[in-house]
Amino acid sequence: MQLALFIIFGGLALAGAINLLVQKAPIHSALSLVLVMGALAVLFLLLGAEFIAFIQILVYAGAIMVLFVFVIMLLNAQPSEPSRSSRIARWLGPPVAGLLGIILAALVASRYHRVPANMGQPMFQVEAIGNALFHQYLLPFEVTSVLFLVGVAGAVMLASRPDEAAQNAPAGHLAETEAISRKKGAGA
Amino acid sequence: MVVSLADYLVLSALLFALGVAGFLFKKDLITVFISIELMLNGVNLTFVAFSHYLRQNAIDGNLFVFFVMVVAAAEAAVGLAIIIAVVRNRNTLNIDKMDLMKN
Amino acid sequence: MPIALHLWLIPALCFLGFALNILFGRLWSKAVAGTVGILFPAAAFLWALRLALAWGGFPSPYLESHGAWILAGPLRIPFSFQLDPLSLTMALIVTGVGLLIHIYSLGYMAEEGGFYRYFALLNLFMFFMLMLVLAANYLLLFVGWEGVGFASYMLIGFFFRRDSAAKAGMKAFVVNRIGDFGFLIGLFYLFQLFGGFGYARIFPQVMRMPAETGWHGPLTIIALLLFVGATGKSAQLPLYVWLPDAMEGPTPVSALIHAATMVTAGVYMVARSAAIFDRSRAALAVVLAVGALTAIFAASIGLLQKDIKRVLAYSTVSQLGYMFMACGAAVYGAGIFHLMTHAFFKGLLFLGAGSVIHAMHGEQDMFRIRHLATGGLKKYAPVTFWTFLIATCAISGIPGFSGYFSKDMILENVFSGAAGNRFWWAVGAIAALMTSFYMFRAVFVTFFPEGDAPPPRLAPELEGVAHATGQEPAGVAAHAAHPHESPWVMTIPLILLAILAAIGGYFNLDGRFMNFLAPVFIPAGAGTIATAPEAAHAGLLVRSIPLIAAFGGLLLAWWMYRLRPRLAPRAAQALPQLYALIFNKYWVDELYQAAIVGPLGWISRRVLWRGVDQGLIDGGVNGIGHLAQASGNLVRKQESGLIRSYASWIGAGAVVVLIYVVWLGVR
Amino acid sequence: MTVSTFFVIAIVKALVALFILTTLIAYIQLAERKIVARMQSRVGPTRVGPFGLLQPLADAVKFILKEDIVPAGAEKGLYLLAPILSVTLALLAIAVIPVGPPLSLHGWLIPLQLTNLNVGLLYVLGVTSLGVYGIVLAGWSSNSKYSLLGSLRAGSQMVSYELALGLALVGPVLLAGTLSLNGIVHAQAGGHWFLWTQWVAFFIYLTAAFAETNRIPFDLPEAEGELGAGYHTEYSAMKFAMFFLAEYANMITVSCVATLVFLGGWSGPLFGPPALHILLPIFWFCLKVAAFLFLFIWVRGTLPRFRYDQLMAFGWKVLVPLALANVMVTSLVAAVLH
Repeated sequence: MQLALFIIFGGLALAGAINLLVQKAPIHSALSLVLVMGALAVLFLLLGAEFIAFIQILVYAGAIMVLFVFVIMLLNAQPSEPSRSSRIARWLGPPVAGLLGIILAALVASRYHRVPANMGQPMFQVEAIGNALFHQYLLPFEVTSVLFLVGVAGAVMLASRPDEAAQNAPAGHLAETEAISRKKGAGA
Repeated sequence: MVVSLADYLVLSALLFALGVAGFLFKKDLITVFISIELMLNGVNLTFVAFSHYLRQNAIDGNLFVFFVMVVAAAEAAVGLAIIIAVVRNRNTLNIDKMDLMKN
Repeated sequence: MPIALHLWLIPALCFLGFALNILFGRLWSKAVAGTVGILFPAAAFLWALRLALAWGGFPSPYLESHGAWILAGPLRIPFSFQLDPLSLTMALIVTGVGLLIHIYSLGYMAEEGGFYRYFALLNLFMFFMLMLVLAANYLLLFVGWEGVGFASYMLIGFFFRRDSAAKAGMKAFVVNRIGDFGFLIGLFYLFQLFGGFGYARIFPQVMRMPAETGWHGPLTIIALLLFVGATGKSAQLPLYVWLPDAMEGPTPVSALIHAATMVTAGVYMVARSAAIFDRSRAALAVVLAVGALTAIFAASIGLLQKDIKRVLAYSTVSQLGYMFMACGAAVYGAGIFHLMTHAFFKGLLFLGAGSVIHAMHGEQDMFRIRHLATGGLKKYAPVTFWTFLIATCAISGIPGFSGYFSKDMILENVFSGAAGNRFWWAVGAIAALMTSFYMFRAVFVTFFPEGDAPPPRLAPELEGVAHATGQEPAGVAAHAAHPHESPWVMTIPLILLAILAAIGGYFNLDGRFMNFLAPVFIPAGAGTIATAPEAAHAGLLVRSIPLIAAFGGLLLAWWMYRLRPRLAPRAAQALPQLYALIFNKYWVDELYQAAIVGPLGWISRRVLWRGVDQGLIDGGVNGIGHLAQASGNLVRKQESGLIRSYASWIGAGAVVVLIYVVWLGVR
Repeated sequence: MTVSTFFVIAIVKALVALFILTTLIAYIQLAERKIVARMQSRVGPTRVGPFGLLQPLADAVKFILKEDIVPAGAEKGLYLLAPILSVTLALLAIAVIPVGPPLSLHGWLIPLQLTNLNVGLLYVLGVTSLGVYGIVLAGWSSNSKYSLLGSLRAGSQMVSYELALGLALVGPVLLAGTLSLNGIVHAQAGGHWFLWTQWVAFFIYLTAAFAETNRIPFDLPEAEGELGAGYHTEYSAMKFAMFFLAEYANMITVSCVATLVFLGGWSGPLFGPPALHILLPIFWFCLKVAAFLFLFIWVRGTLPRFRYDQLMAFGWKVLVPLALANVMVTSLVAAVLH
């Protein structure tokens, strides 16, 4: 049963990842990644990490990737046009990616294939995670929250136009007009 | 038949490698960014797997995933804002055309 | 549980005044800034007074320490303060005289800009000086020591727009650094010997050491190094040159530097280190000789100065020489006593001079003052005149005034004390005669009517000599013809100081002051060189010599500048070389310039700047830059500007690292 | 329990739930039409069947038989995917909702929910948060301005209010000490509904829930006056019906969650014979959910629509800070009480 689920969802994750690579349009890549994340969430469940599994859905798939999709929509990102490309990436890329995958996989497979399966019942985690977060990992937690705050402020600063503050228009309006103008541009 | 730790690790290694490949081959700024997220996801899987198999359900690995997610969220916010700014200024998403520092 | 005296309050209050004024003074009116500037030193003075009144109610020396200032391994230096008769005396002098000078400044600086800055710096000056005298270890003392150097630099250069003032400030700082260098090495040596800086740690160890006779003993070396510092700070030969130039600061600052703070630091430090000096006959001999030589040397320069403040400056140098003579004769108490009386009368003299300058709208040349103030300045400024006269009497050693008692005691001890020396006694006596002469000369020239004296300019052939020194009167107002008495904020401190200068000597009635100070010095010198102060038994002749010197100088001055006014220029004409030599202060400044500053400048310019800096260092740095540029040009091709290329390189690097890890064999 | 029986029971339960749910949705829709009609002094549908009770059936037939239009220039795959995604996710969320205490039948303990999850509440939040994909993709793939704008609005609205929604639930979770929906209901046993202590959170939750389901007064994404039908302007026939289904399924989900978290779930007075003891909790639960659903309809019949910037400002400047304050106060009180 476990193996079957692992094969199904592991395969799904891999397929999603490959699809991500193959697809031309960014929106398809993004949706492929959502698929990967969903599959990974199931794998997390298999590994007894309920909390992380649903946080994965909630935060990763439900928030971060929504943001990606949103930006893709906003910028009306089309498959990128052919351009002067990197020769180095063309020659160096395949061996690098391939070797990285092969070596890493071989490495972990050879080192960890003897680790016994964990038969312990997964314990109820939310409380344990909360305890660890606010005791053992309090400092990292606070630091990441500061990082997050800075990130949000930075994002607002970067994304807002210089003249936007002067106009003091609701942000949504501009986003809409922008999206419309891009659609027009794409159509023309 | 049970699933062993090595299976999960191989899977995550492959996901990571695919992320690297996406990073190297995709010309689209957003897709490159998506590839980074894929790499992070691959790593997250190793965290959870290690935590499950090696530490007998310890939650430390899960916490690392939690932190990775926070960082990823912040990174996505800033990164996407940068992408928007870039597109406004240069009107392209093609990563190969972002070479203003050259020449 | 010993009662808490809160010694830290005294410097802290002054610092608070400084901080408030420097932070907010810009926003305040002069009245507020001045009030704040006076309030805090006044509070410090009251606290010191309270401690003095409570004397006997606590153990002496009283020690308190606050926290750890420096913590490094086993070394632990706290903010420790000490109260004993010596530091109490000093604290009272510093706060008391300092306070009067503060009040005086209210009137004197009323029309100057940077009012709040002035008071802030004045408070800072007091703060550092109080740190210096109240410190219970050498390192904290050194903080105050450097601090007064800094504060004096800022104050001397107070009129920083005037080039000469800025230069004088720098000169004071630099000359002080030379002395500080010796002092610092002495401190290192102390630390090496005794493993700490605290008085309570050093002195008991010193007292167990035998007295040294030669030149090589560690205590001798330490004492001499400390004395180098003292010569810098207290303007002794050969480092006295900064003090006369320090006149560039506002006159009350000069008063503060000369009377209460700064220059007395050296004397205080030598007295504080009495235990060390007492065990080195050689060091004491050096101190005595330097003191005596400085006394006569500066006094002789003072004979011919025309600027009233310069006269006073050289007299300070000379009087400091006396104090060191006392220390050199191992009667530190007498030195401190003279320090105290000197604080009174020298503070008074400077404030009086300031009052004169104020009255004459900035004129400092005594002869021109006499010329401008027709009918004699004493008519216009009676209070200034009388207080100035009292101070002159005190400094000259006229019996009954404070200076007489202290100077007399010093000379007596130099003559007959165990560490005394008759030759230096004679030198000191001659210096006393000179002191009396030039001080009364100053009084007669400044305050009395011109009479049939020649016009202010000296004989024409000496004109050039006078100019060579660059001695230009500072900012003479053309309308200086209306001399006037100073406002009451200036005269009241004068009167108070005059009272102190007159009766200050009676503090030591029946040796009371000496006995008060004795606990500091007697144990330090027990069984060594020092003798009790009253051990000096001199003959009648010896005792009368200072008297004769004082009155002799008075009469001589009267004769030369009142009775026979044409005598002085004629004497100058008779011995032009000698006159020029003395008038130009023995060309010491020029000597230093030629012997030290010039070559140093040449070496700095030619060797260090052009050679080492431009050639070696710049060449090296630029060479590295060119190298980097050249190599950058080589690898520039690799920087394609394509993000994916960079990413590929990073990935390739990761693969290489991974292969290396596998090759190592991960365990 | 063997694997095969497990599967059988799971599939049976899922099918039952699906059937009940779709029927329920159809009749909620009818109820809405009736109630709104009454509010507007009309009678509503009456022709099909007695009192128009068969109207939903007729509607379903109509939807199935209508022509299925795919606009030119649409992204076909995504255009198809969007409604399926919407309705699937909306129905998925029901999986962890318990409608009553576990039922004992022939010695087997059958929980009245598809699966009991330790982090049930998190599951509901996670799945509903994915619902935004359906809307966004629909708007994007239709290749129409109205759709795009509608989906942009819907997307930002849902992302914004999801935050307030989640934060509002933190208070009750803090008090209950568990994320399991059963556990939360148990924590409210004896009439200690979290509504009494967490009324601020309740208000926030309710408001955010209206926004999450895109119901009036937050139905900006489909504001007919300016955007046509919003993100599903270009959809017709069965695809349109799926969006419809999804919206009402979401309404039911949020009503169920509100009932479970704030109104004590299935708790209520028990009386009568043992059979009634089994049925009464389910009845109470359905009653409370129905009350919420009525509230949704009632509000639709009464309140006007917000303006877009008002909506965003209200979410970010009122609800989120309020929810944060509520979390802080609750945790403080909880810490003091412990």
